[in-house]
Amino acid sequence: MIEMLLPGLFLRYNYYMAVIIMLIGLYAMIAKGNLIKKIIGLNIFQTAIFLFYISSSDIIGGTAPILTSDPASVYVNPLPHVLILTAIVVAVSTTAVGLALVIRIYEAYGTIEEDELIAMEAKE
Amino acid sequence: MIADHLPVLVVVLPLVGAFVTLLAGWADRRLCFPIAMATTVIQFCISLLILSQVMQTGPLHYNLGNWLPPWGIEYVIDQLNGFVLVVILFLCVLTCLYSHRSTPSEIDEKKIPAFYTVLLLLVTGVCGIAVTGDLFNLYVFLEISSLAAYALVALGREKRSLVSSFTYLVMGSVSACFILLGIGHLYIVTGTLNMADLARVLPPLYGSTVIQTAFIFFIIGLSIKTALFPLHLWLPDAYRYSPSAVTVLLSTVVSKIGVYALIRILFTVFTPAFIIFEIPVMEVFCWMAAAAIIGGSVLAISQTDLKRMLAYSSVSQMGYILLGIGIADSLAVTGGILHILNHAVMKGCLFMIAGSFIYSSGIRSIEDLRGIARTMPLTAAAFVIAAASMIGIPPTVGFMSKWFIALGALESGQWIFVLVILASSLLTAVYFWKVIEYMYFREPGTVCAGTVSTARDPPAGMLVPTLVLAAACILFGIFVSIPLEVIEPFVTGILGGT
Amino acid sequence: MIWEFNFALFLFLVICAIAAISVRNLLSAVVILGVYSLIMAVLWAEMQAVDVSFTEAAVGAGITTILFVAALSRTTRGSKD
Amino acid sequence: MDQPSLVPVLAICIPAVAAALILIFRNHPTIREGWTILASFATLACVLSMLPLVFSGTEPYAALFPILPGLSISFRADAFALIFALTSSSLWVMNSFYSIGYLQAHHGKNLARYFFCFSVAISAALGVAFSADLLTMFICYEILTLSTYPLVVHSETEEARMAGRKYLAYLLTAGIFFLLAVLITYYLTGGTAFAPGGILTGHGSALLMTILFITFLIGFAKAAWIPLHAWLPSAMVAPTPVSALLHAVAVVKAGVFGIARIVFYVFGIDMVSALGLGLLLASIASFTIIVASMMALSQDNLKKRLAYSTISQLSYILLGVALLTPSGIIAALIHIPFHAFMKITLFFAAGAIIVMTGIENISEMKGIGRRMPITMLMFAIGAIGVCGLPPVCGIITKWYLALGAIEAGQLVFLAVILSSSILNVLYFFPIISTAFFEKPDVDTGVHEAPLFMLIPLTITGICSVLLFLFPDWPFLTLVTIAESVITGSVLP
Amino acid sequence: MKQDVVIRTVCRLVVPFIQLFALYVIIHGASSAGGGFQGGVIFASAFILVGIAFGIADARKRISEKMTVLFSACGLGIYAGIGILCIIFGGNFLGYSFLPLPFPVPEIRGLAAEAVEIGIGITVMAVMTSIFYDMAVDEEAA
Repeated sequence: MIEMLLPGLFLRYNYYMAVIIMLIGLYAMIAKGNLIKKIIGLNIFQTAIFLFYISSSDIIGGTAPILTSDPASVYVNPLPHVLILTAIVVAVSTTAVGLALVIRIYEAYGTIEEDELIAMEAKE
Repeated sequence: MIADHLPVLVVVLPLVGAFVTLLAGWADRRLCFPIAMATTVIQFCISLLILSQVMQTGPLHYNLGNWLPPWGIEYVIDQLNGFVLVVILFLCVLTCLYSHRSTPSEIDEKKIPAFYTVLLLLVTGVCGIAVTGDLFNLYVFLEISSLAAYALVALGREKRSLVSSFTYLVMGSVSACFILLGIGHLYIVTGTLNMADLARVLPPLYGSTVIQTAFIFFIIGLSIKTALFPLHLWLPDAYRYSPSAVTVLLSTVVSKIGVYALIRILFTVFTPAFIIFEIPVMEVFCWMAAAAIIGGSVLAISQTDLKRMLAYSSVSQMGYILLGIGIADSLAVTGGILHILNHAVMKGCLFMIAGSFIYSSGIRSIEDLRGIARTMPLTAAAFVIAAASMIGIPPTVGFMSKWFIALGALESGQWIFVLVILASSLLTAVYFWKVIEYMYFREPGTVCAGTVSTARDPPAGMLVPTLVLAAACILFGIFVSIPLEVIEPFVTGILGGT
Repeated sequence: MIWEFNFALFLFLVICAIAAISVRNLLSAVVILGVYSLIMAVLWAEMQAVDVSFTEAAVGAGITTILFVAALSRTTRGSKD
Repeated sequence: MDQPSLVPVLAICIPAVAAALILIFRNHPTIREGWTILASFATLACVLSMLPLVFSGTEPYAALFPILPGLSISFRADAFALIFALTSSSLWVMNSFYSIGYLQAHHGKNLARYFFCFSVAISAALGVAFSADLLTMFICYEILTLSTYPLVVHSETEEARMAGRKYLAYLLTAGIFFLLAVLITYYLTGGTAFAPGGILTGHGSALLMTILFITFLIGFAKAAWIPLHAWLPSAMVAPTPVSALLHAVAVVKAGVFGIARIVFYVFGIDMVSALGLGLLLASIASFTIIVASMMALSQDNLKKRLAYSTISQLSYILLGVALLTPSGIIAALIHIPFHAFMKITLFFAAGAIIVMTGIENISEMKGIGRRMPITMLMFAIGAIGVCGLPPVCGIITKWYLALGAIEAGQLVFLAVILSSSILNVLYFFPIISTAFFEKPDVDTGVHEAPLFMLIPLTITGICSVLLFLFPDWPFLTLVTIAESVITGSVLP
Repeated sequence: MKQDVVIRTVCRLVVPFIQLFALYVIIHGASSAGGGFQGGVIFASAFILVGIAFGIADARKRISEKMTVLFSACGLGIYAGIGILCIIFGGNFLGYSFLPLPFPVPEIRGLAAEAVEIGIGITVMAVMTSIFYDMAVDEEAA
């Protein structure tokens, strides 16, 4: 049974890894009370999705999709790479906006812990 | 010559406008508003041209960089996005006008250039979502508009706006991640990102679990974006604490574009054949929408803050749109799409009014509005019209979309949703009537008597957009055939004859 | 590619991810996140995605980390969880 | 026979335009009230101008614009509609004068809002009358509800607000049922236009039709049938002209008018009788007649007693409709204007008493007939009419109603009519005897109400008598035409 | 950190090389690994490095906040300008092959793509730097 599953498992294990990391990131976003931790979780979540994409385009034995003189070389699918480049831009922008917000929240409230923020808001 | 390039101009123009605004703000802050205003007005004209072209010649296709699809990015405009584009740009123009007078009291003077820049970036994002025919491009524009929206929410002077913006950011990013995952799944299976291409390639693959997973990811992601009932938690705070003009934008433009994306993905990418017959997701979807309608209304009744009440009412009204889509009957879908226009008009008007109250009197709480109709008669009258429309009293726009959705529900034999729609009209009446009673039939309270008696209708810059929207509430209710002319070809196209 | 090597990288990746979200000192967490990004970049280079890997190294491990550190310098380093 | 004509639309627009003008001149009392008077006369003239056409058998018809296939905003001035429209517009003239007099003495604030809403309400009432399809009727019906709400809470006291909430809660909920019924009708038939003989025949099972009928009945809660009547007595906190509007001119009449429209023009007499729905409606009506009369007996507040009397009288109309016989139909339709004239006289008199003496309770009205002889004389005329005694028009209704009951072979309803007449006498005659024959505690001399109030109430009182003497013009003629149209579709 | 001689010296040495490398990455974006975005980020990291090692004030001397705004607008102008030029010469937006240059079509495509990459690079550099400024500087101090 296990022997039958193994090849498939190894062929696709990077997908499973991506899912595991995604879940770790999602967990941090939901369960962690520290705002910086939430953003770290967001980063992990996003990179895991990128990993997922890159894995999908990976062909065993392919070369990087850079122009070479050899027309016979097998390229890996370059489109996901272009997409991920864009997605990385988006991710870093999100992180930057998030961090800027965290800084201003800290200036306004003096804390970046979610529970303390809720307590302070309830008091007002 | 230019006429062929309108689809791309409508996206590039605000992007250029945003940076011109930024530069102009550097020279003189007063230049920002005219530039932003001019940009949105031109865009609105462009969108009208596009719509008329679409109505005459059928869907427009535009290939960026002359690359043919599916390799290049394609912009496709059919009746649906033509319609949505016109609606959101109409609201953008009015909001921009409104913001000229409303923002200086709510945003630091120094941040005005930033405000208009980000506003135009937001417009870029939503227009991009509206015109693109490429899934990944849709994701990118979705993120551009979301990032702009986070920044706009955070511009509020109250410090709680920061926290609500952060919550919005986290929720929005999670939803974007889900959408990205959904796109990834589709791409892995089909190798294409072009929507029309996907619709062609997908049918044989409908049984595949990967496709179904992708679909679920899309549904979750877009449900968060559109704040479908149990996932709406970010919405009330974001609406409550952002500056008035931003609230108007969020409630009309941003939420509507989310719904548009949902419709596009449900009906163009996955086609009705999948969503109705392959997996029974629409049934679940309808129940969630029904829960949103009732839940949103009940929560709205219990609010004491006007903007927050309107925010919960938005949750409820988005339920209407999604219910119309979820029933997937041609009449109901027509009603749902019509409600995009209607809700944008009504809710835009209401949030502008809420902003006017804050501007003229600083009053946010419903109870403090006692007797304000005497000193702000025009604003209060506009409120009554928009509220009547929300309740669905004819001959306002709100009535027409409810009529269609209910008729669609009847036609597909789902009586229970007819009752939900009608019952929620009553709940809506309860919370709006509370406000109207306070405004018209009570003496000013002791606490706010002074502010109420010195309040005046806001300056023309804020009053005119409000009144235009209030008038639109009635005009579109009477001349409902105008938007229907646009919507019906689309619905017929995707669902067969009406 | 050598799958054992890949697998080891993946394990590292998971460990880094877990560490980044569980360390209480935020500065450490951020640095671990940088390491995580670098490992990710290596993995992608291994998967023939050179340009993405390059970007991740510059952006994920570089700029993002700097932004985090800058943010930390203006807030606080401690975290309750 | 239809004749394209914009006159019905014009009749609806005049009050609406007047409303706008009132709003513009809100700070100039004389001009503002001038518009009201002017508009009321213009509207009356407009409605009257359609009479000759209708007498000759043509029906002015205006289809404004289609919304969807089968759905349009359209108006038709048939004989049936004119009965209601003529009642409303003629009484509006009286009510305008009376309002000016009354509000100068009482509740003298927010007058612009008052006259504005009043005009809108009249416009909506005319809309209900002239509407040629269900959707138009629904729209006007809802506008009527909303525009009368500010009138009910006019005094802005907590009691008034409570009454207003109750008013809205009942009527908006009912409106929802109405909408549901309209939706179902449209869904079943693909259209909503009224047609004599009904449009629903052959479009659904007996059960569905019964449910639909009941939904419509609930939808017309404005008809105030028990148990959906509670809003009416509590709305009595409103100023008296508003009560007159609610009871006589527009609101409750819109309810019964609507039910009559539905029975005759949507379901059709054939279907209603085949399904036994007439019996259902007749039972509800009878129950309401008797119970409301008994409730009226126990009220000491004059306006409340009048309110219960209205509830009872409205069900006369419903009973006439439910009998489904020619005489029953005549009774029902003729009672719409007759009751309006009598009841408005009663309310005007009650209002005059409140303005001049501040007395609202019957037990305090000893000898008031000596102090306000004309007012109380008119009150007596109204009361006699409602009881169904000559020489006031009320007896004509009772006569036809009794005939109708005999035609239908339902003698039990004859008994209901007779016993209700006795109850009417029981609750009205004590008022008259108290007013005229008991000695007042303090005699303060004769103080009639100001002319602005006295003249309208005298006119309506005299009209009530005149309608008995000369019932043919215009109402009985109109009713006969309407009846022949309705029954003509059944018995060609 | 400002007192650390080693860091300051290394920075002074490294910054020109980073910038050169960034330019290389930008220019070679179309035909090899890299591109406007990566290059822009690397270029920005040079300024950020200066900011960290010598203090923000020093970095500001090299590129002020207003300059970042100007640069980002210019970069965008290049991008949008080339796109619109293509429209003017009869192509679609960014349809490079329609540009009337005296070269064969693939070369034109390459050149125009380079220009666009440079535009993107400038914008990214400017935006990244300004984000860093915003985050690392107290508003009161600025």
